Amino acid sequence: MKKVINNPEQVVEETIEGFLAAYKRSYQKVENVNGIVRRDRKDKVAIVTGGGSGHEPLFLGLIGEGLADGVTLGNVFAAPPPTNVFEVAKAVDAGKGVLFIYGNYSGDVLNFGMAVELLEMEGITTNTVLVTDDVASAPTERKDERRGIAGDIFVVKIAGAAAEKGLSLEEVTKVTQKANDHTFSIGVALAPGTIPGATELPYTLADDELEVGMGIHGEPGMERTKMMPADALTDKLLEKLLAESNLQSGDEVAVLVNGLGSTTLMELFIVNRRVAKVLEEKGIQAYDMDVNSYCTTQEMAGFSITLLKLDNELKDYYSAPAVSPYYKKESIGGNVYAK
Amino acid sequence: MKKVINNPEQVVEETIEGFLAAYKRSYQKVENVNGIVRRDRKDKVAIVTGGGSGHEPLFLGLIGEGLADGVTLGNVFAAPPPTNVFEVAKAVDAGKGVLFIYGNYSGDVLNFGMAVELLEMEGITTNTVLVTDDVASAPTERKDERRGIAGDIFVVKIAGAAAEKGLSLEEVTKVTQKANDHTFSIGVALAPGTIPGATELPYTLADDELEVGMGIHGEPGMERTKMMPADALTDKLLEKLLAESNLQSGDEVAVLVNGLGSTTLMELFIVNRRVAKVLEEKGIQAYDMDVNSYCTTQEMAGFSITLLKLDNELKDYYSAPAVSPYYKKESIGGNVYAK
Amino acid sequence: MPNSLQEVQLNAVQVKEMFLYVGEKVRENKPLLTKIDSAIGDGDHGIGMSVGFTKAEEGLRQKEFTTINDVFKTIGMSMISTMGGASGVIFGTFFIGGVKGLDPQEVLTLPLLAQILEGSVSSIKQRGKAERGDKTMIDALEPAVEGLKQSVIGNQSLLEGLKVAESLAEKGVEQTKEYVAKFGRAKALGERAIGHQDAGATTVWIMFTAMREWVENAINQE
Amino acid sequence: MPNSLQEVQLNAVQVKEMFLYVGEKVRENKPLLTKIDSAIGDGDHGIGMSVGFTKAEEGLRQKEFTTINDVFKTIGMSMISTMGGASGVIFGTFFIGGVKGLDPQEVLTLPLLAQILEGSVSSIKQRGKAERGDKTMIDALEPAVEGLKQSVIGNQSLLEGLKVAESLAEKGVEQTKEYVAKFGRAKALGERAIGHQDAGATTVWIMFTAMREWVENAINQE
Ligand SMILES: Nc1ncnc2c1ncn2[C@@H]1O[C@H](COP(=O)(O)OP(=O)(O)O)[C@@H](O)[C@H]1O
Ligand SMILES: Nc1ncnc2c1ncn2[C@@H]1O[C@H](COP(=O)(O)OP(=O)(O)O)[C@@H](O)[C@H]1O
Ligand SMILES: [Mg+2]
Ligand SMILES: [Mg+2]
Ligand SMILES: [Mg+2]
Ligand SMILES: [Mg+2]
Repeated sequence: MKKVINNPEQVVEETIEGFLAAYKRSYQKVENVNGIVRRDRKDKVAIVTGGGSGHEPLFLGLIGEGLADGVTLGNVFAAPPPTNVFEVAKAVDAGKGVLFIYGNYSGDVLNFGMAVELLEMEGITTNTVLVTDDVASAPTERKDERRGIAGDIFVVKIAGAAAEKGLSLEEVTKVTQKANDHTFSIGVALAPGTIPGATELPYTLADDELEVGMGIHGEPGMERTKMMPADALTDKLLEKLLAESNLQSGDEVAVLVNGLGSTTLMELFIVNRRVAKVLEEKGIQAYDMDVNSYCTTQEMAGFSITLLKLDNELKDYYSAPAVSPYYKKESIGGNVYAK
Repeated sequence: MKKVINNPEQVVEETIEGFLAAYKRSYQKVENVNGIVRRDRKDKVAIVTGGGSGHEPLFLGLIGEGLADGVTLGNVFAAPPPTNVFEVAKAVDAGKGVLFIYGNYSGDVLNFGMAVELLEMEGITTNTVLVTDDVASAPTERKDERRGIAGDIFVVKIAGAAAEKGLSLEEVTKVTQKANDHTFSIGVALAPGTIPGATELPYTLADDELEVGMGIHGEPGMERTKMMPADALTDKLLEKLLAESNLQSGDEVAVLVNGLGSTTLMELFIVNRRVAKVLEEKGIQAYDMDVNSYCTTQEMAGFSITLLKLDNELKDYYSAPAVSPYYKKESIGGNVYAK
Repeated sequence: MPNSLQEVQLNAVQVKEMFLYVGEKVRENKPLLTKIDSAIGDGDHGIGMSVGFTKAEEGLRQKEFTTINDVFKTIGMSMISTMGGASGVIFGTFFIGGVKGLDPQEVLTLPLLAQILEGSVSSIKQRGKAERGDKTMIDALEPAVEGLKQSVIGNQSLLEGLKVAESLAEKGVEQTKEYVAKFGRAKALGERAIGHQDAGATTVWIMFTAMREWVENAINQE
Repeated sequence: MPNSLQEVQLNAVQVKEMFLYVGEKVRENKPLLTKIDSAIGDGDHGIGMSVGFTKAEEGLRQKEFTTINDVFKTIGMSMISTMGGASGVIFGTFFIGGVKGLDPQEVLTLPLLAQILEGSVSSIKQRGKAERGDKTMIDALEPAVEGLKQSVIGNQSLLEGLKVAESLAEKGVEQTKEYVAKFGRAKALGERAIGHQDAGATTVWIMFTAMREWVENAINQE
């Protein structure tokens, strides 16, 4: 429970100050609330993402060219209050409307929902796409009740590219919704993360246990099992994802192997190696593979795998440049980090 | 000690496979050894870095445009054998010589040293710059005996830019040596990391303890003290760094706040916030601040601060573009993430 | 305070004092709420409620109050604008939902409290879509408010009404243990949530307990 | 094996068997070596030595050996080309340093062993720059080799020579506890390294113990 902090109640404010100390040339704070926006905003549909803090670099790492224009940050694991959301949306609206993209959690739905009412009163048009990629959180029949986890990254990436291209709010919303519908994730936890200031572990996992389907706030998952080798674990997760996403030989996907906090990049590469192998065996083309810790749960140990099923439209937007300090894609052409 | 691996003895091979599965368009393996090189090598001095694995994204995250041309990877925390080093250097040499950059550890000096002898026999010219940024590892009088830690990143960055500019091996070596002489780091550990396959913690730190100056392989540091707030801890580290680097009001620095593994980006931002404040108070200009986990020690909790004292020459090279999947700088112009 | 228990009514300043005490009690229970929310949620409910009541306290201490409406609104707006999370909106609405459109009131009686909180229940349900049995704070709040209403009909005192509400809230908390969750983070748990009580419902119970204690103490200090 | 202990000498196949046994013993001690290296180093010495001896075993099992030189060279090259770390070069040089330039030898006697390992010591010192008292494997190896040389002068058997070497290596390990480190990861520790023994020196001692055991067993099995 040791953390490098000053005061648990100030972590979000100080995080924003530290972020802006490094990147102030490109970003600025929204006055009075925990929100950050791009400085060079364009005459286009504005993309706003956000949610509880504690998942860094999500969400503040997702603002930038070809990504979101603003983020609204709540306290650790708590949705931002409506006033935050409201102020950020107001700051980035260029008169073309605002698209909200956030994970499907009660708290977020309630707070963003209230903000939407406030924005309507100001005459600002908004749309919302809820990210629902976590296949462990509800069965297929209730797909729209699923939680949003690392899939946020893909969905915001696509939305940012579509908005950058000058599409209308309706059009951006449509392709963003499609991106979400094509995004499937599942996570696994080996050890818990803790909220700053907490003095007890939120749960425990024995030395030989892992939990499949654990949520990114430590919400219990589908199944607790014995530890297994990386390949077997990857196979288990992929089996579920492939069934849910109905990917067929010949299909193309973008892959994200995402670390949850303390799992090393070495481990993520070992997982990615297996993902590549399994996809290849199934004849599924990995258009791009990204291996990083974008959506974390404090120092939780574990990882998630996300598959974005691509069609031509999604592939175009996926391949568009995106630039932020913690997420970058330069225009790519298939399974690469290309220049 | 739970890790997502298959076999402790295969982690490095599988890490490389997983890395190349994601980035094979830009990188390729060196046959028979644990080494990776850029595909688009240029007619210039070749930069080779490397060392023990287990610090990911260091070193494999440092190959790319404006960075290293090849990396040679040893087992976890073990210098690569001479044959590895030899093969990688041979693969990237364009006839203009090879500059080796690695942390000053007995094992690395011995193995790279043996490789240099082998390369001489092949008629390949080499030079070496040892990274010695860790101010906690030896007193000022024995500065050249210091260990290399996160400062590797700055030193390789400068070397890569100088080589990219077409300088001779002697010239690249000279500016790289200067970069090292201008780089000062210090780390702090809150909890240990473990080598894959280890069944016991290498050391323990009590719930209210931290160790100042801990090395990136868990080598004991200068001082074990009680936990303290982030600001006080940052002040303590900075005090040592500022004394060692002899920075004066009006000087410019590049800053790296580097996470050691499980310390969250949130915590690193909180530290960076304080670094910015202290530098500002002292009249020292933060030309750029980078907040990331580039040089890790498995899941160790803690962080390091690195200062690179800039002069005009170093600033030019620092500002040159650098592109790899885990380290990117686009040409910058002062304290920014700029486009 | 009037001498007759039957006639207990609170002015705005007293209502403010009462809710300062409620906030104190909720903050004291932060570890308990954290523990409950950790079992089937994300463990931040105690922190969130603490932040909310701390901000409410700041708001309450900054102003002189003459109407009950203002006290409720100050608390509710503080919560909504600072807490975030599900409980920011839900508990903010607890305070705001019942005074919306209500004429300015200078004294809080049992009937007025029952009326205000009835409005709160319906606002929360409208916003959050949860019904009884969905394993939310509604499971404690709705029965408690029904208890208040019954006490009004039975012509009971504020203190007696609060006692009834407190015990029905407690019962409601107990019942949440039997439910699977239809809202919030516990939803994904399905059957695995059974056996665990709901965090927000627990807060509701703590709040009614604290209100009852404050009124009781106030009467005893007469 | 000859009957007279004084005359014990090993052919290449026996030397290979002996070092297979040494490798086994070093691997058995992996946890101990890990622990020692963790205290003042980075904890990988046991892993490194295991990897080295495993590769050496692969190399040894792949070939028929007729010369002692080849056995030593195979082990040393396996270590240098696979282990990495300080000990890859240092222990690789242990095996290679003494046979470099040596005429092909078909039997290992005590004088030959003393001669080879004397070459190893000087190669290691040349490469690693460490001297006695710097808290490295030199602190066990150099006295052990001096012991072998003394035994040669005293006209003792291979087994007796190894016993002397083993006990001097052990003493050397003990002495490393008193030193601050001049090389390797423990160097930065300064005075804090005192009280801890050196990992590489411990390995040297284990190796001499294993060599002595193997020769002893071989003689007993006669
Ligand atoms: N839709 C809803 N309607 C009523 N109450 C709700 C609803 N969603 C959540 N709650 C209440 O909020 C509590 C959780 O609050 P909190 O932990 O602060 O929020 P979060 O779930 O965002 O972490 C739950 O225990 C439940 O009582
Ligand atoms: N320069 C040197 N000369 C002789 N032996 C050395 C030298 N440097 C290190 N050693 C030996 O190597 C041992 C450490 O080996 P190992 O843990 O495998 O290497 P590393 O320090 O690279 O982790 C030390 O205990 C010491 O005995
Ligand atoms: Mg929450
Ligand atoms: Mg090592
Ligand atoms: Mg919660
Ligand atoms: Mg070691």
